[in-house]
Amino acid sequence: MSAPLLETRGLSKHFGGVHAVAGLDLAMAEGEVLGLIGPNGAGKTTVFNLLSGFLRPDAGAIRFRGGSLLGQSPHAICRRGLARTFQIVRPFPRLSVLDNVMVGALARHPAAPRARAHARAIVERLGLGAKAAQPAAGLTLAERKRLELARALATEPALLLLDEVMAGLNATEIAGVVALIREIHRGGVSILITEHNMRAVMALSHRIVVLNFGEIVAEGAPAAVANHPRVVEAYLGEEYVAAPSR
Amino acid sequence: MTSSPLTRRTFLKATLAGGAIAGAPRPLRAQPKPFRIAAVHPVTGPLAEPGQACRLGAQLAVEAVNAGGGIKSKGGMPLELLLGDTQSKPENGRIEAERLVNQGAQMLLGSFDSGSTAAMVSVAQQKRVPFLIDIAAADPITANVARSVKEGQQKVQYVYRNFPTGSTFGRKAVQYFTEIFAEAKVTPKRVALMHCNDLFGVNQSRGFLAAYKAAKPPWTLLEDDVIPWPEPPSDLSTEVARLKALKPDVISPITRPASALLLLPEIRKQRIESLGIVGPGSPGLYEAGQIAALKEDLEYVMASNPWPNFRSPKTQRLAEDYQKRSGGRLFDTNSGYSYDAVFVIADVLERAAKLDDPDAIVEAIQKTSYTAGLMQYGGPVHFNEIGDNPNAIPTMIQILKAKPVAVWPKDAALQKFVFPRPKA
Amino acid sequence: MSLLRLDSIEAGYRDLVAVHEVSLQVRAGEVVALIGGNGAGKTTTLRAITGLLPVRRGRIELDGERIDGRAPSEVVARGIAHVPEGRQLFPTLSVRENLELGARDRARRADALASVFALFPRLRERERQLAGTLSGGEQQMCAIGRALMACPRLLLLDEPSLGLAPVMVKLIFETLATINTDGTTILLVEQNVARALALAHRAYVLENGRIVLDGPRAALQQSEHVKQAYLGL
Amino acid sequence: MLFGGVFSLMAVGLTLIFGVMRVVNFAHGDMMVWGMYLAWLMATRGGVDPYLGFVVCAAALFVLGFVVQRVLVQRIVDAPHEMQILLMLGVALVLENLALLLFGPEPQRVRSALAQSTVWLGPVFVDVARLIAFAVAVLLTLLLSLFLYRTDVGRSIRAAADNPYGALVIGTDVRRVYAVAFGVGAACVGAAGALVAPLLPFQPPMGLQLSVASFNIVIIGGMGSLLGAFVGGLIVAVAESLGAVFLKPSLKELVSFSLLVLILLFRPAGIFGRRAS
Amino acid sequence: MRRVAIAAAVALLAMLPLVPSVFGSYAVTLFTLIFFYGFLGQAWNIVGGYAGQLSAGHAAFLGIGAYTAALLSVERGVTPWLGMCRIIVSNTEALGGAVGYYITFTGDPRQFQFQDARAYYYVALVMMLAVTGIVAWLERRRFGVYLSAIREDESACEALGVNTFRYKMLAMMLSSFLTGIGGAFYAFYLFSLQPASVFGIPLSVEIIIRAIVGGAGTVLGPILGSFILSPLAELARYYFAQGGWHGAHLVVYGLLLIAVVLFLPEGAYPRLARLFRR
Repeated sequence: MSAPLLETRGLSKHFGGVHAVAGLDLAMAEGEVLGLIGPNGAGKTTVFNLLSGFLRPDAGAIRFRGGSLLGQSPHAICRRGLARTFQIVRPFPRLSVLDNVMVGALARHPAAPRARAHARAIVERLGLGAKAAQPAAGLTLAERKRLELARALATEPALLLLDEVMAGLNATEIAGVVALIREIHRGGVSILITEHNMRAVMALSHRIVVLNFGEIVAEGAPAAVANHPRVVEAYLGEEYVAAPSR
Repeated sequence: MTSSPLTRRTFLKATLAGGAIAGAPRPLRAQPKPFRIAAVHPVTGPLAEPGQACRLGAQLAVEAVNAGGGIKSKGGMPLELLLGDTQSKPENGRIEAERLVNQGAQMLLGSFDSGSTAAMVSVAQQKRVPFLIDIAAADPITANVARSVKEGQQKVQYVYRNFPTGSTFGRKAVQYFTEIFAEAKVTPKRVALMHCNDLFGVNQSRGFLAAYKAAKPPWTLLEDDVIPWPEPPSDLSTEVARLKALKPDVISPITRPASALLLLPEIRKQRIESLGIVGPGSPGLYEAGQIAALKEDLEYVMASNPWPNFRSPKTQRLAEDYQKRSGGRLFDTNSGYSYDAVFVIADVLERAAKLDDPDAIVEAIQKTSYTAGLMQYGGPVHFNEIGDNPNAIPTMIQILKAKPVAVWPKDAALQKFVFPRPKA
Repeated sequence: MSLLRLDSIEAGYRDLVAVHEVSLQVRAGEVVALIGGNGAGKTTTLRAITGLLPVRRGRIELDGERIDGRAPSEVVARGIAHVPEGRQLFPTLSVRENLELGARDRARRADALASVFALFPRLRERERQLAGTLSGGEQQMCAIGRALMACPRLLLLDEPSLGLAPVMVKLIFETLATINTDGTTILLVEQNVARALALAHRAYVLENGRIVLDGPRAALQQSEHVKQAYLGL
Repeated sequence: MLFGGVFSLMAVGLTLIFGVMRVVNFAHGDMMVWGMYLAWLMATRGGVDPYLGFVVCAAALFVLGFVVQRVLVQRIVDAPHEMQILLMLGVALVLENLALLLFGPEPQRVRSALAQSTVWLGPVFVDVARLIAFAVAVLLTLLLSLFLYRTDVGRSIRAAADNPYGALVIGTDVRRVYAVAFGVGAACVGAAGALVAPLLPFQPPMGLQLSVASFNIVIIGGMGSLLGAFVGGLIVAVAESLGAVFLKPSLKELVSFSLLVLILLFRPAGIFGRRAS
Repeated sequence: MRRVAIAAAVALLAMLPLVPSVFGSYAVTLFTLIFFYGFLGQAWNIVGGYAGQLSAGHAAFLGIGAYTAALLSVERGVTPWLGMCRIIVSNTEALGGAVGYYITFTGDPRQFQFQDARAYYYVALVMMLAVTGIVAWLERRRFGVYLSAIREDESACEALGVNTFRYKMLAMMLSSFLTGIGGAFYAFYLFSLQPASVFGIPLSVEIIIRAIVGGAGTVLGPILGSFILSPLAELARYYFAQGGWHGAHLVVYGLLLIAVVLFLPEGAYPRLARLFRR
């Protein structure tokens, strides 16, 4: 196997006395879809914040495309090709949908007209074309989730971190997002996804890492992980619950 | 307290009436059209107090001129004041001057603080409207215009000032200090200068220091230990403690009314022994309200200020009138100089060949030699090549038995000064 | 007669109509569940009942008395207590202060507090602790306790299981059953459909702001539509 | 240093209003000036010593604050932040110039028999008036915290400050709570005004300066934190007098300004502030 | 329609150059100050409106600009035209001791002084239009989009590759630079400079309230605000400043300000834009 796309070694972060992430070793190959699951408070969002530069790890290393991400600011990490979405969607409410996506596009296309054209293409591709000129504040939750995806995608990432993009969506909407993620993956983007909707994450991921109390408790192919006793214990058989964490 | 709300109401009524008289056209007899003067003063904002005094002074003067038959050489033409408010902000000096000129003002009068006065200068020069500065001390206001006329950039100077300049203040104060100390047969070795750290206080203290350096008098100013305070202050105890450490023979403060209310009681409380308090000239040390509030703390305090000539019965009569109309305020520097300015304008108009030509008015201004002023002058009001009145000078006044009294120079004195201050 | 009756109400935010012609009834002593996906209008319906959102059309009656158009303070005074989504506690106030703020009636406050502590012994242990420092489950207890302090006739609950560990969800739902047995009527909004249906006597299914299905618990548990859309089966 | 108590009281009023309504009361200083003038009116017309009269001043300012909130601020609670600032600036302008119209421009000072005397405490002598002002201000701040922590209304105010939506949901009449909170904040600054009226000469235009001083303290102490405002007031007063002793007196104001800049650089949420999450 | 609104505004602006030939010099002065405040409001708008960073210390930049231009001119004979371009280089050493400068009135255009007050009118107009043009241009460019996004959500911006610190800094620099230019104009229009008036908080307030009344973060907001508030101030002064009721006109102005806020709680421009959209 060639050098991994993303690799963490001994990644640790604690808040006060709580070890949110404890010595995490994670590796992802180019083109992979990796599912990161675990019960609430397992440390998934902290991992995302560490990878994307919003938090500084207490210890450990992060390497991405052969270079270290330690000490890099979020915007620099984004420019290196690692984009993320937020669990609680954060659109720019008073900006139009197109301008929202354009903020992402400008990272690759400094000239406004080109960025706008690029943003428009992505908006169309994600099915938000009809709403392009509307302020983002007026979108439904499902549309906001798509917008969140569109913005991240517009930065043309090599790796996309998706934080609970399906939380709060109904079955039809979830199906739509799953299809969309598949399509994005086909376009050559590697994906790291956390999700409470087991069916979706099992269906999407090539490999799954289960996190509990900041540590990896299981790792492997979706089917194998689903039957792992420690995973069943952690989830208490609540696999059909689509409740988002807080 | 003299200005309780009740008398305030009468004051308001009085000024309102004054405004109406001065402001309304008078259709009574077949009089000629009134000559309109724009009177711009800071009647709101931080400088509202002196600004309102200036306005009332000017209003009383206009009433007096009109009651005396107006401008006789122009068929009894009355004067009319158009009132402007700078709100203590320079840019309003300009826009108010413009507005009033637009409403028909043919001359400008104003405006107490040097910033808005300078802003009015541009209106005067650009629109050719003669401007008599009643109060504003900064030297460059007139000097800069005079220079540009001299260098040929401007044809005519439209700006004149009947008020002591900053440098005059300093020079005269040092002179009076020297004379009074000589008369009292003392030579203080430690005169401590204190001042409010605003534009006025800084300029005033600089003028005083410069004049001291130039005059080299026998007494000694503690030049390296000048004590400033932020204006308005919330507490002067540390400043006064520093003063006490200097062991001053004479305390020489440059105050504003608000800071004087803090400074003098603090000096008493900290029990600083000195020959007396003699200021180089500032407000806060003589006003009726200040005397009422400070009482014995202000007794024997001296300050070198422009001052009305109370030996003249005319001044006394007007001062009484002013006190009634203002709800108990004293006729002093601000009301007095604005009052005189209107009379100087009346004198100018009397002599001007014609009134529809600003240059003719300017010509008359330049030939002024007016002697009937209510203020204490060093000679007739006239204007030198810079446009200033060299005879506009301060007088040393002292609070004696809760009344401000002129005590120096000798020919202006109503009483002999008391210095050193008697021990309580 | 029903305790609460919604008669084709319409409510929403600015340009957006979130619920259309929703009609439902809650009889005294019942537990009624309102289920549906996110954005279906469940929270909006609850907010409209409490007066937190204006009702644009239709009417809401409590015990035959019209309550739409009234301020939340009046609605609460009439006997409806609302446990909002996300708990909405006062994080820098103590647990006890949070609870006491829920009381409408000073005279009955001590009794109410005692019964809430009896229901949630955990809250008594944490009485002096700041609400912001509680765990998620404890916060949910505190929020329910705060609502019970008003001694309501009708308790509205918005997603009480949200973000809680399964053990805690179980505990909360057991307590809700007790509360109902003690005589408080409950209208429950819940995404954890299985749990909700296990507790409720009847349920309404809301989709895109409209009621699409309603009936007794058993009927909905058997419904193919519900199974597919919400139970993940 | 002894001004610290009054500084604290003034800042506590501001931080209370901000903490509850997220409205920056730009008319705070002008409300204080009105407190001073009311004390002056009572002293000159009724012979009431300001150390008693402050109660009336506080009550009057409570009404003013209550009305301002009910009639004006309540209408634009949902408008952008800057519009609220604008509104309060309008209120400040009206208050300042009404004072000018009614009371005239001269600096005033209330004479209290107490303001004249001093006592010696060891090596330093202390103004009795300042000592009283300090003591009363600290007492009032304590009373305020008793009010906020021990009464139902006070608890509602803290609850609404903590989570307005939560307060609404449990049936609190949030509008009334807001008006009471604004009133209490105004009452604090009114009392502060009355307490310093014998110490500090006042004029109508002083309001802005006092507002800015309050903002500095509140930012240093932490926006919305009562303890922060209280301690901030003391810190600023101490820093200013220390600055005056060790630096040129003219730099006194620079001291609190530098303190502000330092705080903004190193603890942007203030000493006792919590970062907004 | 947004376009209609802009077209109407442009048409109105196009008429402005004609003002001096139609109206008297009072109107010219009034408009000059409206333009001046429109200019400063627009400069503030970049940081305060678009980037959402409320900056009350703006007057400090105006002050530094004005002082530098004046000092260069008064003490070194450097033309303010040049001074305007190098304002950003502040002369702190000279500033420290400065307590008020008075500028010699020369009427020499090379000294940025004009015998004819109309010249200031055109300079102020051009300044206002130029800065508005710059802002309108930037609004559709990367810079403008980034600033608006920063106002809405800073950390979301970071996640999308925006160096928020850098753009806030750039906005601040541009805004300060423009404000400094305003300062130079101020000094040579009013012929004097004093720290108390130039550096004061009241001036910051004057600048900011206009932009807010018009609508912060919109292209035409600051100008609209200036056109609304300056005439209101003049009206209040015209009708209420005579007679003995000192301060009555400011009470009235304060009440007008309150009324404006209550009736236009989002600012004038958004309301106007909606009117046109209907």
